[in-house]
Amino acid sequence: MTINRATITTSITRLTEAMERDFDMLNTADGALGDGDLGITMLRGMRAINEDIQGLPDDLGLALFQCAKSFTKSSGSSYGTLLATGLMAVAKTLKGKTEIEAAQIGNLVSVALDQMQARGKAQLGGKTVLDSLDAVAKATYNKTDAKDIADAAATAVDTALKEFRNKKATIGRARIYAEKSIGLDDPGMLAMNRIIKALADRQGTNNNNKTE
Amino acid sequence: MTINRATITTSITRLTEAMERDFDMLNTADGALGDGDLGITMLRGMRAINEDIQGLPDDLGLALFQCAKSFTKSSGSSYGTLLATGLMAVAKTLKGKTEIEAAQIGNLVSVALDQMQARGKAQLGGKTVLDSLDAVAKATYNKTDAKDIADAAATAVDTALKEFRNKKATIGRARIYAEKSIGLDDPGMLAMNRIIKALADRQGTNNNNKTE
Amino acid sequence: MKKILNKPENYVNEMLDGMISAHPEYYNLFGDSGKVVTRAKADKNKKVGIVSGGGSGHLPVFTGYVGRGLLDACAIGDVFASPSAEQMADAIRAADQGAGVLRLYGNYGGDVMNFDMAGDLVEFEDITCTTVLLADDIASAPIEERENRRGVAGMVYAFKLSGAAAEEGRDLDGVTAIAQKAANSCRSIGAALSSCTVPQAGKPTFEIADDEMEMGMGIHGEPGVWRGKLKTADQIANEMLDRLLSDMPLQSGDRVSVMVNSLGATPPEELYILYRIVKQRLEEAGATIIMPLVGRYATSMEMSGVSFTLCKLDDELEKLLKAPCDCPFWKIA
Amino acid sequence: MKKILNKPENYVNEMLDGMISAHPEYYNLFGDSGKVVTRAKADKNKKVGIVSGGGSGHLPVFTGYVGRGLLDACAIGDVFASPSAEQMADAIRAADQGAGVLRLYGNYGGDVMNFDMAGDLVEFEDITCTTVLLADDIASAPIEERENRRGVAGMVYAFKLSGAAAEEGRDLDGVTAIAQKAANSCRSIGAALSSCTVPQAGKPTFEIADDEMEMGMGIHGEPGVWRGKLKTADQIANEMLDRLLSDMPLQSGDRVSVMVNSLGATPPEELYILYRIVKQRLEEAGATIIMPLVGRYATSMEMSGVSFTLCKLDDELEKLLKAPCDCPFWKIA
Ligand SMILES: Nc1ncnc2c1ncn2[C@@H]1O[C@H](COP(=O)(O)OP(=O)(O)O)[C@@H](O)[C@H]1O
Ligand SMILES: Nc1ncnc2c1ncn2[C@@H]1O[C@H](COP(=O)(O)OP(=O)(O)O)[C@@H](O)[C@H]1O
Ligand SMILES: [Mg+2]
Ligand SMILES: [Mg+2]
Ligand SMILES: [Mg+2]
Ligand SMILES: [Mg+2]
Repeated sequence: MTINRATITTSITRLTEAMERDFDMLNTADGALGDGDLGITMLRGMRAINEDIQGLPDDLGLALFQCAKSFTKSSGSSYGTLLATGLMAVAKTLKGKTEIEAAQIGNLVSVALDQMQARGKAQLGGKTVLDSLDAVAKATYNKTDAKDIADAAATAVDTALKEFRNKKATIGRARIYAEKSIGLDDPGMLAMNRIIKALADRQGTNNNNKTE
Repeated sequence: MTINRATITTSITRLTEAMERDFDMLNTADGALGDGDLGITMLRGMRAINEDIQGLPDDLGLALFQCAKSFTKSSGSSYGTLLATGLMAVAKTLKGKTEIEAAQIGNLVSVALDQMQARGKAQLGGKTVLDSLDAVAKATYNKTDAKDIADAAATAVDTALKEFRNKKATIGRARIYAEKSIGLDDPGMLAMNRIIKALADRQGTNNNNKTE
Repeated sequence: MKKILNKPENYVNEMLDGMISAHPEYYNLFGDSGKVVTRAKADKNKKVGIVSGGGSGHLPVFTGYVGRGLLDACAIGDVFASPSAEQMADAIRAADQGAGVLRLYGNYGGDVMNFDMAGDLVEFEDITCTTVLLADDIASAPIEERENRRGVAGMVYAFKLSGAAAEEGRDLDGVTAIAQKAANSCRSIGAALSSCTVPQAGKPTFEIADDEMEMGMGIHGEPGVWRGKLKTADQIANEMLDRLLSDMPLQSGDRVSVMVNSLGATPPEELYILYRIVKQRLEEAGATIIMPLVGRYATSMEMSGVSFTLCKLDDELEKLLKAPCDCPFWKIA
Repeated sequence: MKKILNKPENYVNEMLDGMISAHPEYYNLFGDSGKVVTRAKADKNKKVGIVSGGGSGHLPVFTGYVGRGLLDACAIGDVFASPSAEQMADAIRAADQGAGVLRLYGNYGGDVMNFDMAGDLVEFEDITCTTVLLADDIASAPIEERENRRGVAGMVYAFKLSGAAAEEGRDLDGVTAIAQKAANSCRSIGAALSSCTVPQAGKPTFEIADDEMEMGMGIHGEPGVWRGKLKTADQIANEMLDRLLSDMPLQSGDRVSVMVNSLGATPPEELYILYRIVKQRLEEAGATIIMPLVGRYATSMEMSGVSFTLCKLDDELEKLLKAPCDCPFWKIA
């Protein structure tokens, strides 16, 4: 399977639907460990991307750059800026290409992760969105089949959530909750769980902190 | 009976004792219709007068002027300033005299009252200290015997209190309590009741707003 | 509302002590009451002196406004209590440079009696005094009884305008006339959202529910014209302007300065939200706004709420308003 | 704590609207976000630009300090939320006069990411940027992890000192070096008595009992070092100074400026009561106090509490601190 402009527009639609659906859940999760705006950030960002979807270029690099810009304009929330950073990093790699192989996905996730890590100055293992992406990168590394990749990514974000749930938050606003964060999902990891599930077109559960 | 320096020092002592005794009662009465400092004002004023009692001149005018000054220094409360005003007015009349007849008292009260009225720009009948003094002035007018004067003055301040109790306050801080002031004694009238009783050496009751 | 303090009875003296040691280039104590503030550098140039005074708890009013182009001296009492006549007499003595002294202060019974008495005291010392009372709070009495109104934030305009006139070298009558013109040109109204606590009382001056406000309340918690549910910023601003403009109608071409003043706790963010409507309404009335003042100019410690003051200007007042002044709370270069 | 507002989502835009229309001679909006403020009269004289930014709700921080001898432009977000990278990029564009732009702001994760991202965005436009982060809140991390500390009121000194350096015509490296020296020289600590309410949250950020205070609390309600019974003014001042002086010891002969800052509701009366002890302690340490700042310089809307900031000065910084500046909230002639 190859990825082109059409793949991206379909993904945008699925992501927007997922965020409309998970809006409250993400705000609530962020409210418990932060300022409660993560649903707002994601929904505003996806809506902004959607507004420009007609004019999305065929050049995958330019297309993703446009998506990143929508996030940097729509809010100053950490998560939006981190996503924009990742998207821009991928966009740079893809500039000039109108289609790529699914097999490249693992590598692109790593590219995004590196830049996001540089931007946020956070370590892996800190219970953030970075840990979700790291799990995805590792699970999809060397995989070539689109379906295998989708399955592996969807499983990876679930496993990461479960694995980090009982750790202490160390980054961002959640850090100040320290002990209280144990047993609660990091909102950014939860959001990435829903993003990956939507991209992979695998069902995301609606229950925060329940067995999955 | 004549009034001289000794009469004044005895009066000061009696007045100070009365104010030590009525301190709380006057604060409470002023607290209900004002800022609750009338006991403080009177006690501070009397203590300040007492401090200088040794150096009190024989000249009655100068003596009362010194008492007035103690009040103007010790606080800026309306009552202290009004009393000082009254004292200064009397002091001016008595300047150069070392003794006077009791028969002059009614007249001196009127002199004080006039100046206090000018200072406070209030009408008679407004439920203030002026009404107590007005009652005293009227009751002592033309009386010559010291005992008669003391009896008349002591009765007059009681009658005035009773007569005005159920009227509305119209002057000073109490004015803003309007309806609430009905049934409550004006703190300044209450204080003048105690002052006159102490000067007349007639027992003052300790009960605010009770039958007397 | 909680307060940072030591012994309540030392509140005023400690406050003045801190204020003077933070701004020694501006303020000085005078006399032995410990509560009379003068300019640090009184240029003894025979200018008319201007004194004010009243209870503490209203910074920058009163003492804060001692400075060039403003006041010469101030006497303050305990929180919300008049200073004594002797303190006021000291303030007058400090302000006198031989050209007479204007007593300029708010219309409160105790302050009036004491400033009058202070005048009697200094008369013996051959100091000529005049008096102008601020009575700008339209909520405190109807227009027919203007002279009974309380003085609130309009005072600040009167300080500024007469202060500039005195600095210009006008004589006592001239400075007094400007102060009186300023007093006549000002109208104020306040709205309170929460009380403040007088240190020596130890508890809030009044109670008010969490969803309530009081329109027209005085700066010491004197009752206003209504108490009810908290309204929106735009509703509050519109009602306050309705009341001000019906008390002092403006005509097309009028020039007016306006003060949007916090009573203490209300932050500048909220003042600016209110200012939008103030500007709109005054411009709708055809008036030109001159030098709007948005900030904390006359407060009641940590009371939450606002007041609006309109000050109608003519050529003379506009010039005086824009003249330089210099104190830690207000600088015009 | 009650607030005067309209729709919470319009709070920031209405506030800016009012602020700019009250002070059109100082402020202007730039770009189409509606939340980037620039100087009204940007003298395009090739001076280094200085931008700051962060969440709203801290007036005069950030936008209030746009003015001569201070900032050139500011991007603000919703209350206590970072502006977007695009807004910050706009602020940088507005501030650029061809000599480069210093990004000078508080060390908060979201702000750092966005200002970095903004730098990436303007890099394409050939604007050179440098960064200095304020991390002056000693309660937010131990001295060994200084770089993790939050930025609070010390920011105001950094604005002033680097602003004066830019106005003097220093180049980007020179201005950046001054800002970094200022940041290194500042130590702050706060103590909160009551919360504030973020308009869109609609309820106080935290609960605190009527007889409690929290030492070391951050300006958004970040937890401090202890919560307990409200102490006296002198105790509070002494503890805050103990902490500051053990983080940055002073020696005899040192020069230091000190800010005694209200977090919003706390009135100047209380600041002056605290200042007595501040002065006494600094002088006991042998230090000379230069231009103490007592007032509301960096706030959290109607939060009640105070912060102290020490800023150690050398000849160069002292000269820059005393240099002229001009904005509606701070004027030095
Ligand atoms: N410095 C960082 N590095 C990596 N991830 C971060 C960082 N800061 C925040 N995050 C992620 O972002 C999530 C919070 O996003 P968001 O709600 O947008 O933050 P805020 O509202 O504080 O700006 C966190 O749960 C975490 O996963
Ligand atoms: N203008 C006035 N004229 C006459 N009496 C007055 C006047 N104002 C106050 N009083 C009297 O003074 C009393 C209050 O005195 P005080 O407690 O000293 O006032 P405050 O504390 O408000 O200065 C009142 O009860 C009233 O009798
Ligand atoms: Mg958030
Ligand atoms: Mg946020
Ligand atoms: Mg009283
Ligand atoms: Mg009193």
